[in-house]
Amino acid sequence: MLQYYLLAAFAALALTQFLKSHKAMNLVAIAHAIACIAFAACLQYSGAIPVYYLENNLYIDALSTYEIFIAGTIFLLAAVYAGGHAESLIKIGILERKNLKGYYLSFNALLLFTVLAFSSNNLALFWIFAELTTFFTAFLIAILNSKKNIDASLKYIFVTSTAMLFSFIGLILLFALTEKTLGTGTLNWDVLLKNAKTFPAAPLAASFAFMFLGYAAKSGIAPLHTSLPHAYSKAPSAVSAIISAVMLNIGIYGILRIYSITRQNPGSAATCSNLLIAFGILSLFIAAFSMLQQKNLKKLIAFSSTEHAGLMLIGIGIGTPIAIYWTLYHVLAHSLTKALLFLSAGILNRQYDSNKIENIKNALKLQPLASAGLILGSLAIIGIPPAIVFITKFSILVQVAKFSTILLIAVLLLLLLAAAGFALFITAIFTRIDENDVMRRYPTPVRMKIPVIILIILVYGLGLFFPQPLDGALNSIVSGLGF
Amino acid sequence: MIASGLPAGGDWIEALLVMVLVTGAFVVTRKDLLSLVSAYQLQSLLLSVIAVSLYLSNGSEMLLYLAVLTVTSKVILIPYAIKKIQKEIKISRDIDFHYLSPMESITAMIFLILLVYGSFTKILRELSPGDLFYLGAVFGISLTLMGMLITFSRKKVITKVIGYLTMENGVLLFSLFLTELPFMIEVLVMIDLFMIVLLAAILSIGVDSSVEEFREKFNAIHIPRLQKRFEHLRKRNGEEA
Amino acid sequence: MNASFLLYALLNTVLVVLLSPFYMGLIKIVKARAQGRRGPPLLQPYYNLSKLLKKERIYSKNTSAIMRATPYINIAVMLVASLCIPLALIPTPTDGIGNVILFLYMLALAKFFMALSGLDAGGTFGGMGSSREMSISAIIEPITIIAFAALSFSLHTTDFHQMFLERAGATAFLNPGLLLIAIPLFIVLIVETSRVPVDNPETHLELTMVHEAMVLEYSGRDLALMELSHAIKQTLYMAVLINILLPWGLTSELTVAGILIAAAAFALKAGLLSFVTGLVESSMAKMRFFNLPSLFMIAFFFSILTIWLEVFG
Amino acid sequence: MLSTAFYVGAALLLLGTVLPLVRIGGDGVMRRIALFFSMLALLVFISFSVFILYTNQQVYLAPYGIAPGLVLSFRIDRLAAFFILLISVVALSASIYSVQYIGHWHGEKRKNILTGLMNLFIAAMLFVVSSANMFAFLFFWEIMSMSSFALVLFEYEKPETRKAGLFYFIMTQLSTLFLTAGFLGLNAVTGSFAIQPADIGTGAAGVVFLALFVGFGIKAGVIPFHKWLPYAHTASPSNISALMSGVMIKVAIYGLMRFTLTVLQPETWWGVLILVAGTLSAILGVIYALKEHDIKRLLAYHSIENIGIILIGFGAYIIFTNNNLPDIAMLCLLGSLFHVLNHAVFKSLLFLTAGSVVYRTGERNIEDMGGLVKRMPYTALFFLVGAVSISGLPPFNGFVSELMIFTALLQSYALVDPFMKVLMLSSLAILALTSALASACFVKAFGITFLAAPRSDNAKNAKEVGKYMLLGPMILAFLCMSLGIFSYQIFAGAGYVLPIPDLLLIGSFLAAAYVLAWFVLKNVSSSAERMGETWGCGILTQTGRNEYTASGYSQPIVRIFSSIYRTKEVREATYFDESKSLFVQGSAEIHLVKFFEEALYLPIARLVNSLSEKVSRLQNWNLDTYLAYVFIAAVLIMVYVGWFI
Repeated sequence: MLQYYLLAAFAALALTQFLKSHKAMNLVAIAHAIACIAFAACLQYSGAIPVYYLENNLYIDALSTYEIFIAGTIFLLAAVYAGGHAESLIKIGILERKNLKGYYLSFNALLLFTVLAFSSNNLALFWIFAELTTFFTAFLIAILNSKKNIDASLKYIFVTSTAMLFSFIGLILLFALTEKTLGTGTLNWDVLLKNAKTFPAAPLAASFAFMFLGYAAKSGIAPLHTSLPHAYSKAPSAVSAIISAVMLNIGIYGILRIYSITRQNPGSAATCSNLLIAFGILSLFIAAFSMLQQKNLKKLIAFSSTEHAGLMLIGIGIGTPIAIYWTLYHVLAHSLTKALLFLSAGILNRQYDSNKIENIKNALKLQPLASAGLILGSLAIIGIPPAIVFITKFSILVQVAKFSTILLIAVLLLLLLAAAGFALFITAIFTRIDENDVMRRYPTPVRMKIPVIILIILVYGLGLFFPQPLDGALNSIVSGLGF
Repeated sequence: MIASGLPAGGDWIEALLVMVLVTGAFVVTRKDLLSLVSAYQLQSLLLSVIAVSLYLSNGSEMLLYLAVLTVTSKVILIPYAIKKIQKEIKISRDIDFHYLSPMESITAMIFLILLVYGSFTKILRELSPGDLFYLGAVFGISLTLMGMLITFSRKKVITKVIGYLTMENGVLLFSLFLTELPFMIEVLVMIDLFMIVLLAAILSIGVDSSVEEFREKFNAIHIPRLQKRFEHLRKRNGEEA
Repeated sequence: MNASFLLYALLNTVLVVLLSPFYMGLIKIVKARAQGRRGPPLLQPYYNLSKLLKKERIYSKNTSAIMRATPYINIAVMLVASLCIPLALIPTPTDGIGNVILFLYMLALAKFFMALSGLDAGGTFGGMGSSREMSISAIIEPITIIAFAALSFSLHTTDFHQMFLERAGATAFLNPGLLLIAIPLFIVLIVETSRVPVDNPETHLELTMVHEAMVLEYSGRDLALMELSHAIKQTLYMAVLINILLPWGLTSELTVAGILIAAAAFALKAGLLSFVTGLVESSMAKMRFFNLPSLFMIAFFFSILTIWLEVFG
Repeated sequence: MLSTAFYVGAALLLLGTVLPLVRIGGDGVMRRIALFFSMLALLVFISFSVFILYTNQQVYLAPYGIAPGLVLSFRIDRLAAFFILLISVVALSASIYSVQYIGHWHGEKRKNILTGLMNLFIAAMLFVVSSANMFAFLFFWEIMSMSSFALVLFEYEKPETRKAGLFYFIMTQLSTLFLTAGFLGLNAVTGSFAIQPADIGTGAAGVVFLALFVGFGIKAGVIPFHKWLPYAHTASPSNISALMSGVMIKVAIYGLMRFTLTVLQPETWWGVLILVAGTLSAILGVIYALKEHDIKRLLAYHSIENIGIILIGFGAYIIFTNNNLPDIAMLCLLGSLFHVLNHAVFKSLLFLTAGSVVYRTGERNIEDMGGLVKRMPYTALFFLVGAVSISGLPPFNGFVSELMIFTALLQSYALVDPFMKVLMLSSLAILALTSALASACFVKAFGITFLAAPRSDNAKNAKEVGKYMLLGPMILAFLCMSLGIFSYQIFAGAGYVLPIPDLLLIGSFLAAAYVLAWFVLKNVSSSAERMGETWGCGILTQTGRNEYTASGYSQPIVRIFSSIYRTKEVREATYFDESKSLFVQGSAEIHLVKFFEEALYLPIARLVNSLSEKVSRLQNWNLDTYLAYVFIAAVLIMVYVGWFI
């Protein structure tokens, strides 16, 4: 199956290289994303998973399918959105028409490598693909004509890549470990999972700690999240949505995979779990307090990503099957909600040419849909029912409560602060009325509106109606991970 | 497989390891960009020599390939690219230090090596076959941390790139002594690295200079896109002022 | 409810309406004599009432229905409240009509409307009187409640009828706890009937008057009703004090002789209490308004003391 | 059959939520249909709950699994039905009132949003009290909180509204936080979300109770968590204030009662805590109310007071129960519950009529009103009924519930523990003070607002409101009266014969005495009357400026309780010379110190702020710093590897 998808992806890359018009390139990107979704759906329904490719270096199981499906969905919506958004960026000169090709090439490449990363069995291969996604993300951030974008892009590259190097140290440790215990060195996840019990605990935990550091940077865990607020706020909104809703997942995915290995070994499970929870709390803390003072819309949303990554870490760290189940569902919930927020914020960004709190006025009148998207998205992300995040957040908290009362109280308090940060910001921008303001309405293209509407429906619809097939999928993921 | 016990010529390798650290310290303290690149070249060369020495002592061909790969990429290709970019941005010195002065960095390094030594004792005892390998692994991690020190204590992006490369050398050193990864992985990692370094270096053109320098520089380069970017920048700056 | 209760209601109401103005006059005379004056005739309050009934009423242009309705509400409330306090004949307790709280809140209802009527004309005096009256009533309220709580702690009931029954049947008349309660009850009586040192019923000086300021705008039969209500209220409070402290003569049997003796006894005891009140009033100067809380604290102290006696004794 | 009724009602309400939002820019037809639906739904709920109350049965509704392991399920028993009844009754009159009231905003969109959100709010409250498990409870609790948050922000253009909204948001989230902590703690011990008796250890129960008490306390406006209430109730539209103050805070009381009575086994110290908190809220609520001149804020403070009274009853119930005095305890509980209903009725009545006044005069400050009794006679009458009820005067409903609590507290001589007796008596004394102050406050509120001559042109030109805006309050005013007069019969009908006076009897006596007095005087006295000026020491014509002001009115009390109000003087002066002898100019101001704000809220806010500033400073735009963080993280990992593994 993978070969068909790869064919489609390369075709998309090639077509983009040769096509000239924006519309066509955009269509190709949309088609690519649809192919990705179709790929995931086929995998899920054909019952072909788990499946191996390339001498067991690639391995697609239920978790990969799930993540690919989420990535495909977000890319699809982002591609539709980009069609309108990029055009308006060109109009004001911040994006050059001749860079469009680069934009779409990176867009397609990003999706390709994301899918490959999720399909990797070999952890080193995963590392390489993850680094490639970093590369293309950085490229997409830097494509706009502004020194600040270059700055943001550089920050993203440096922080992520340096942290990822430590990750590689972890990989080497792991490899040496397997060489020692199994005879031949391997980084194949399935083998590792099977044999984790026989590994000596201390090196396993150490390798986990190092690998964690890199993936933490990828998923925006404090204190490695620092580049993300810049990256999110400077990138075109379609790209911001992708970084937050997909790149973050890559990091969390990596952590989940390696944690599942250490979890098998009774000597390392507890120490690794403590590490995850400690970083989770730290992320929540930093994010919550940063959000309170935030004056920039996209940065606020960026910190919220750190907050949720922290929550996911805590969920993973608790490590009961139910906690993992809900953390996985939270990944989906977070991706959809975050995409909604970024895409809505993108429309406001086009209207005011700014993300700053003081520049946004009369938003409800000028951009009702984006405002609705932002308000509903904010309510959703802070976990107000009936949004999907409420269910996942609540369920994770249930597990936290069973784990430790103090942790529960800390998490609740920090979530409250984060919610307060959102409330402060949202009320501030939407209550700013200036009767004398003569700003013209930005004619939002339909292509930018459609994804927002779809996302609102998804975010609230999924909160009320749990898709039953997902239950089986999530359960098989959890059991596949050995929890 | 690396044979256990002290390989032949262990002292020789130990000396090489120390020299690697010295080049690292050199990178930490020097202000002259060209000599930084040269130091990096030397460091990479030393690494490949170590790889060859290890090959000589235990005869794993992979090490030889690795040495070749290192020489082509890190001694020739990457330094060439960096030097070219350095010429373009016309700066030759990175004077400013952030957080740590060179002497402080060196001092910090001493403690860091101690820390690494202490931290890895338990783990490496279980994994590494002998004292020399243990030392090599510790030096590898230390070199990585040293590279990290460079990335945050030096202002110019181009220096940071060299810091990043030093880190990567540290990782390489670590892997040389601890185990040997599949060669395919090493190649892919190298390509990855190359792409990222190149992107960072290109982007650094946009940031590594004051506004006045920026104008001269970009007029000289005659890259229309950059020029336009500069115009944009000036407009922004004007607005902000 | 039954015929005997109706009889009680009729008797009690008639008694209270007839007797009340008398004590107003009595206190006035006692005060006058104590100050070396002759004072008005004993029946002067009755004359006043009949005079007022003949006069026309004057209403301010600002006033509303509140002003007109208040006198009737007041008198109605007083009449019903008098059912809570048997003066001479204690009925068989029915329907919780003797409830302490009911009594207090009936009076509060009257006060509420009186205070509103003070505001109704829009004059400064009325407003001031109303404001002061409500302030005083607010701070005396906990004192009253605690005094009644002390009563119910001593007598283990919250119903006046039962309390009086118990006291009437009691063998030991001088209960030390109840003696202590007499002090707060007396202070409550002084406060609720607007007497010196809290208020001065004789003056129409804006600095000192409280109750009189509220009824300043009333005239004719409205004023008559207000004064009668005031007199009834005084009698009721006196009755509480008398029947708790000196329950001689109180009867619960429905015989003509018994009732007559009881009524006479009550008239006598009330006369005595009026005499004491008059003396106290004339021996004191009016207190500054904001010094009143200290007076109330004395009452509070004695009530609490009674309760302590009950709780810890 | 009963469950069908519930479903129909719920469906109608949800339709009422969705319809106005479907055609959001529409002309208001949908809005009227939605309001009609909600009235219909509320009538269904009223009959539904009355039936359950009367027959004393339980209704279970089919659960809906919203996600694996999470179920929304409903069970309505007598307690829930009681709260459904009071929510429905108040919401019904608020809906009727809204038909006209909503008209006074500009823009169809806003009116439609207001209607939709109001219906959602009502539905959420009804679902909260019907919830059979904690998940459902929290689910609808949050919807209730957020819809009311949106409604508080309705007039978002005003800066004060924004502040009120934010304050409300944070407090309401804090409340949810404590509830979540309590629920999850309970769940962690029992493993179940069902609201059913849970036998957990004493210590755990105490902790859970504390969390829930704080959570519900915040929502109910118990001092010291009350600060949001005066802001939020003032900022929101009056029909919403009526709902929030009348019923939303009761939902919190429901939660407290439900969880302490059904789920946990209350201990005596819980009762003491509730009693003390209630006493404090009652007295401070009314004392703060006295100095308010903003009519809606004044009413809001009275809500705090009445919540206090309710809690006094409830706390006393727990204490009496644990001391084996079931009869007195039952009197307390019934008194407390009855006060919940009564307060809902008269407070919504007051808010609706106050809303009418604000609607016509455009003023919220009572100093600018006056004379409205002639201009808005019906509104004045209904407000008066509310004022008399809230002051606890017979024969209206507020009196009955206060009487029940008073009578029960007076009977604390039956307790054994001297400490408890003293506690009960203190509570009793303070309750008495509270209720006297409340009546002083409402003499002020009614007197200054409605009586005498108008104090401003707006008041002078006010007109009576339309029929819907009278019909809504009229229902409530009627309820105030009948709940009071027929209280004895109502309780007897429900199977409780209580030692309380029969107010039907008292009421008839009162009416009889009134008529008698009137009849007698009509026949024996002169009926001549004449109109004149108010006497003003020789001033011939008095204007509104001569009248006693609201500040003047409350001044004696403010002065007596000055230690509670705590004033702060601020003096500024400039001088010509350095030795400060030649005075140029200066100012002196006296402020009321907002004690809880200064001592509790602001320090926390400042702490959070300064922490947040420090944390924000970590994000300093500098790549070097960020890389240093990575470095530190790496070093930490090294330490971790060396130390913990």
